[in-house]
Amino acid sequence: MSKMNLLQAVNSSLETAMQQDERVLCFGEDVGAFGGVFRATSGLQEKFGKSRCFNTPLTEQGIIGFALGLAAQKQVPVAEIQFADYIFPAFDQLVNEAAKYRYRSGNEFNVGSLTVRAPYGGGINGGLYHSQSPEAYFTHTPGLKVVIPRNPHQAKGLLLASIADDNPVLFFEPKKLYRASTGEVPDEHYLLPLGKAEVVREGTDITLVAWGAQVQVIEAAADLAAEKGISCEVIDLRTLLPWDKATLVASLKKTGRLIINHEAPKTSGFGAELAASLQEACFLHLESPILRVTGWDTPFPLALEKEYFPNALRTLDAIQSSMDF
Amino acid sequence: MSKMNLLQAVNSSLETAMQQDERVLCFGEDVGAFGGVFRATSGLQEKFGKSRCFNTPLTEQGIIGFALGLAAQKQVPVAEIQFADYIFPAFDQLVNEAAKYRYRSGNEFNVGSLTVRAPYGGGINGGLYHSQSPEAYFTHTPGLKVVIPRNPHQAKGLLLASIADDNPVLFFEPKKLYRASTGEVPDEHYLLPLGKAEVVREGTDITLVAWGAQVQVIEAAADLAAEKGISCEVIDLRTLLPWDKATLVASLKKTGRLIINHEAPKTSGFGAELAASLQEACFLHLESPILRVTGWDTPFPLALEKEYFPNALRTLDAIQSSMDF
Amino acid sequence: MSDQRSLFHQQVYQPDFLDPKASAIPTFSLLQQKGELYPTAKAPDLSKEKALKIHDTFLFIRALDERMLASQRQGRISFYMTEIGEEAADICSAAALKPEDTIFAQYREQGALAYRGFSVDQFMNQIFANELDLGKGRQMPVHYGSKALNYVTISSPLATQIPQATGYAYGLKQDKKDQVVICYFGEGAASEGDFHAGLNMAAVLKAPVIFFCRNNGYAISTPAHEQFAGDGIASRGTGYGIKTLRVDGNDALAVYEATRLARKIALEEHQPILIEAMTYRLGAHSSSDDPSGYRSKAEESKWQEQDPVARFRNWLIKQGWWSQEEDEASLAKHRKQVAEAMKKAEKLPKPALDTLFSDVYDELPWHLEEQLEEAKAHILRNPTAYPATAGRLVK
Amino acid sequence: MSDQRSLFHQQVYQPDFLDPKASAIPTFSLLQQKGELYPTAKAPDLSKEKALKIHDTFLFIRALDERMLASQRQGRISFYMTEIGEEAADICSAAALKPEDTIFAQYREQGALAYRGFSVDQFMNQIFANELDLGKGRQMPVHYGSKALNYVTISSPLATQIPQATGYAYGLKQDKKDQVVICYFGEGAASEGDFHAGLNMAAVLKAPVIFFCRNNGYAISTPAHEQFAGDGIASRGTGYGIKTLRVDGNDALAVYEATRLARKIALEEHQPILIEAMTYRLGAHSSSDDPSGYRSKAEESKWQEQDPVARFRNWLIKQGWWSQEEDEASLAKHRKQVAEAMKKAEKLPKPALDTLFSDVYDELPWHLEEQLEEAKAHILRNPTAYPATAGRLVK
Ligand SMILES: Cc1ncc(C[n+]2csc(CCOP(=O)(O)OP(=O)(O)O)c2C)c(N)n1
Ligand SMILES: Cc1ncc(C[n+]2csc(CCOP(=O)(O)OP(=O)(O)O)c2C)c(N)n1
Ligand SMILES: [Mg+2]
Ligand SMILES: [Mg+2]
Repeated sequence: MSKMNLLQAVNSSLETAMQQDERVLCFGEDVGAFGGVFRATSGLQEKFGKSRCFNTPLTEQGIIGFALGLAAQKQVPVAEIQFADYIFPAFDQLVNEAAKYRYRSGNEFNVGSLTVRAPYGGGINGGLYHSQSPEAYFTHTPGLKVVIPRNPHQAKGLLLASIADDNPVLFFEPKKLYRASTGEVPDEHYLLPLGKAEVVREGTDITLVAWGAQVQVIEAAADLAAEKGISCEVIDLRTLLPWDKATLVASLKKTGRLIINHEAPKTSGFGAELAASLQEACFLHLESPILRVTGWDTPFPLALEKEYFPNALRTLDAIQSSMDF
Repeated sequence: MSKMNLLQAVNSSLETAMQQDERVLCFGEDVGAFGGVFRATSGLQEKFGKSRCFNTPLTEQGIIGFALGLAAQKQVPVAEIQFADYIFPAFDQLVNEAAKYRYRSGNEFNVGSLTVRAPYGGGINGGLYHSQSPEAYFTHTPGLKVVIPRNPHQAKGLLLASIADDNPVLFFEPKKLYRASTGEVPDEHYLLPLGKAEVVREGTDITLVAWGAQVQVIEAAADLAAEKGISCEVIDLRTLLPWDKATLVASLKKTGRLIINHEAPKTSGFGAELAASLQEACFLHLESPILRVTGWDTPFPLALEKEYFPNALRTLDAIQSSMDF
Repeated sequence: MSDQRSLFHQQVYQPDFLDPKASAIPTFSLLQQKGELYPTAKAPDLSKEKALKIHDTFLFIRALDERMLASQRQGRISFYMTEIGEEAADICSAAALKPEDTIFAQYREQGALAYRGFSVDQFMNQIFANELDLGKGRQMPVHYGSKALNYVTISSPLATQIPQATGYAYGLKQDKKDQVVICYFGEGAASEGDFHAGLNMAAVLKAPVIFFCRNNGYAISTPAHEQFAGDGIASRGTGYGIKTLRVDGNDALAVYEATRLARKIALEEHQPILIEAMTYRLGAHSSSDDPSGYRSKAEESKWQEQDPVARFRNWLIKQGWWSQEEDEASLAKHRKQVAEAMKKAEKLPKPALDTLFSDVYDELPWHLEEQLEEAKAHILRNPTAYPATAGRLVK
Repeated sequence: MSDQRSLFHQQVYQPDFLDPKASAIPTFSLLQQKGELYPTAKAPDLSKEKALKIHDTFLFIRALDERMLASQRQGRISFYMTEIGEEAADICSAAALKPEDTIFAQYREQGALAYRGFSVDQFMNQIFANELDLGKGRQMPVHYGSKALNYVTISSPLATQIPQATGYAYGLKQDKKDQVVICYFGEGAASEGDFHAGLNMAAVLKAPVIFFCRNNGYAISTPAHEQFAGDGIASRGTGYGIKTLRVDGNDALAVYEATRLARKIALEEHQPILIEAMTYRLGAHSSSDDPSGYRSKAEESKWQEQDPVARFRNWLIKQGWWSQEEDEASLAKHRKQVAEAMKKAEKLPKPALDTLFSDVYDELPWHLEEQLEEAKAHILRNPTAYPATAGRLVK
């Protein structure tokens, strides 16, 4: 066990994976000697050599295409996209290629060993292009998995599980939390399950669900609600595709109320899928409409980031209006 | 008025637009002398010259990037993506650039004159890569509009409206209907409103909503339901972003039941947004859960296309189970 | 790390813009149409056995393409693409490689696959998307693939295979394998961003991959001069720092020799190679296309006279290795085999319902389990609407 | 339409692979560091007035960059990027154009904007994202733009502006305007697929655009030799059929002359031009970066000796147009103006709440109307949580 921040946990996860399996390769823009602009791959080139941890030319479509070739050849690529905002040039390689590789070939070939890491989300004064949360786009793509950790312990365990998983996984790292706080993280290899949500806090009146950095927002909202005597069940989804419906249904059947929180814009965000599925699954148990507290339907702003942000106060508003319904 | 199929209506729309405004330019792969692989731009190069209707090199990211430059310079580009399946290399230019051009510049620059046309959807034995319905991806992108016609009359009126609209519009054409049937289409210029759904058939028991080629599927389902004495209200959404919530809410308040049908995979399809919004807006009016009849969460298949397809029979199943709830 | 650019470049004091029109890249050629070598040309070291195997593949592909195009016209299959006129490019390049080398194809390289040993039945099963198709009936005709033959399954999105080929080759180098990758693509696909990414990354990361461009003059209806303004695709190679050769793509011997050498350099020097094969798509783009809308018969017949198969046959006959009679008999044999295989494949059922859901992931997640059950139940309730799958479902 | 490729290329019978190492593209240079022309070099036709305006812009940018970097260190702004070492590249290329010509920049070309007349207040308003910012406070510092000055607003995603510049230039040609577009980008951005698309399309569609690459040795930490293996970016130009020139990017006169000629050719011959300016990023990539992690001080000082501003000043002084004293006074004046403007801009309030929702579309659709109302109501209920906007909302 060591105290690590989320960034160190990612670094430790990569090091552990590279130690265990010499086919694990880490690459991307500035990932090599420099160790990445956030330093997530710091020290890996030194330890494992330039052929296993290296800079690529500046081309996201190339990075992912290259990674798919490696995966098809049975290496274990862990590609970094410097910011999730820059994953879109690789959208075709991810959505048309990675997601469909196994299916279209009848399993003659697959790229299951692929993992793509990308820092995502706001909170660092990044404006339109260093703040986006693009996870929902990928959840509409059968064949991909989408995983998002909320703290250092999860970051290492879920990243190792993503690398081990035999499907292409997008692993979005909440960059605002990179250095925000530390937690105990095992030094050795361990796995956390993909596709399983975590009930972070049990409650009886209303369920709050989020992922990544927003989990602390709903926890804060739950604290505020507790002051008003409202007992919130707090759930961290952890994997968005495929997501853990059973855990959500169980919670919702208990509480009858649900607030979904995400930072991405509301329209067609992943909250829409959760609400659509759960109103169907829990129709007779719902005491009030499922509400979404999200970023507004605008690009991510700069000066008015605070006004954009789906924070604990706005979540509390939603909790209140759900309870008052 | 002339009898036209959907393809001819698109062609007539482009011709009318180019006639009216010499800044309207049509281009894309094989769009020039050949008139496009579906012949949507047939005759336009002959009529308006090579500088206004032309082939581009084979690069979707280039086509859209180029179109954005034209739009910023105040030409009126109508770019064709040969198949909607091939729009993904242009995803960055659409989602990071087109959608955010006006916002990020404080309206110093905008690309509102852009229209992107792309044939979409299954039903032509196209398999994974000539069948996709990618509209939902774009609905998660503030700044874009998404428009889909269901018949020749709409195709011309909505396409002319998309070209006239001062926002970047993605116009998806249901290619399965290109030559399926004909209808009366005015020869002159006319506009149909963007952002407005159309109530195709009034009913009292349950609302069915779809867009593009799937509207005929829900109409067929409504016919089957009528035989069982169920009265369906049939709505064509026509514009997905921004969508016409008022019309849907009014219908749902009347019927209390809703079936959404789309061809794209279920998870995070646009049906999710509709269901999420409408369960919130109409909570107390709902008699049963909102149901989605959609493509399965798989890539688009070939041999088993029939088994994948969200057809009238499956829609009828959903109607029945909604009525029986 | 750190800057390795020279501070002191060669300097000039006149602003002379490099003029791309100033020079043209020549074409490596060996064989004339009548089957004779060019005066100073030297034939590659090609055994009689290999030469005949190449020619046999030529004839098989002619028989296959001819029959399948006819079947499409008859409505027995929905779609087809021929490679007529370009057989020397893919087949002779594949012949110059080892079977362990991996092939990333675009879609018009069935010849390379046939050379590797894909059986006529395997071709038919894919084309008819039946239950024996290695691809499980999921893709349109001609989207072949075979792990056993190191031929990566084709996907329709153009040029996506180019950076993938680079990654695959890098992986081979990591494994210290004496193997290369060959990556085929058209001059049209070379306009995609993925081309740029794939070639640049291969050069920087020193991946042993042979980029093989079939410059056949057209991308569907778009002629090459509306695709690029430079000297073909070869003129881009040196810009990436990649050794490059332009070759007569209708010249079986030149293509073979060029690829053989490319393989050697790629392996020995750990680097990519670019080959541009100049050829012509004699047929339509696909069965959905009609080239009379964008080119003349006269143009086509000019190229018909450059037929690569005839050229190589002429050489084989001159070598004393082959005769006109053997040629006719062999073609007839292939035609018969194709026809028989087709009849067989046509009768086989489509893949079963569960193949609609399998292989999306390594295992079925809960939501696909649910959807499979829902689909099954629905089909069992409405068996007549789903003739292909209903009969095979157990209640 | 139809095939315009020649059937009978020049043939060779030896498979000689083109070797990219065989030749190197020279660098067009005029001015030596001490301010003297190279022996046979000829000074461009540059008026004293224009020369002094260029130099004034140099000094302004030095003052701006220096102050803003310091402000970032003090925590007064969150982010900044300097262009120290590269001023000659963007400023002298901009000086060679007409004000009506449109500029597509990457992000390290504030000099070109300053030369166009963007005021120090306008710079500050953008950097401080206050309510007077033309961009309405929506983007990070240095993402400038001005319709009035034909400087298209910068966006962070790299290379996206390249095909856009091509389209814009095509539009100018359609309008029969005697105008060109200049498009700046780094040697790193040139690895993106959009670079390939933009240059190829410009060549084929004959768009009057000058592609101006600042090859400054690094893309963040990645040195040029890990970015490409060819002879820089210039070596790609001819592959696209684009006239190309490599120029010493620290040589104000050579950059000016190269761009002036490029503009002329682009307009007269309706075609794109590629210029590669060899230079060096003397500062960090951005205020978030620390170059000591990837390069040596020794390397930096080697390039410091090539300072483009000093070189041009030496020439101006030799011309008798400028003196050391004037230089110091001018720099001091700029420093003062920057400091004053900063103090003003810092005090201005942030943009009002409605700018969060405006300009997503031309008009607010119903859902953004609703969201604006919801945001307003929420802020009015919790004013202390939103100090920037609450006070200005009317209940
Ligand atoms: C990304 C993408 N865009 C468009 C298409 C449609 N398309 C299929 S083949 C083709 C032309 C390809 O031409 P080329 O690369 O020269 O190959 P050839 O057909 O000549 O062998 C086009 C535009 C596609 N398959 N993928
Ligand atoms: C599409 C995209 N990918 C990655 C980044 C992150 N990024 C910002 S600047 C930069 C390096 C650019 O280098 P270069 O083009 O050489 O310009 P320079 O900074 O040297 O002026 C990177 C990787 C980005 N902004 N956009
Ligand atoms: Mg071609
Ligand atoms: Mg650089």
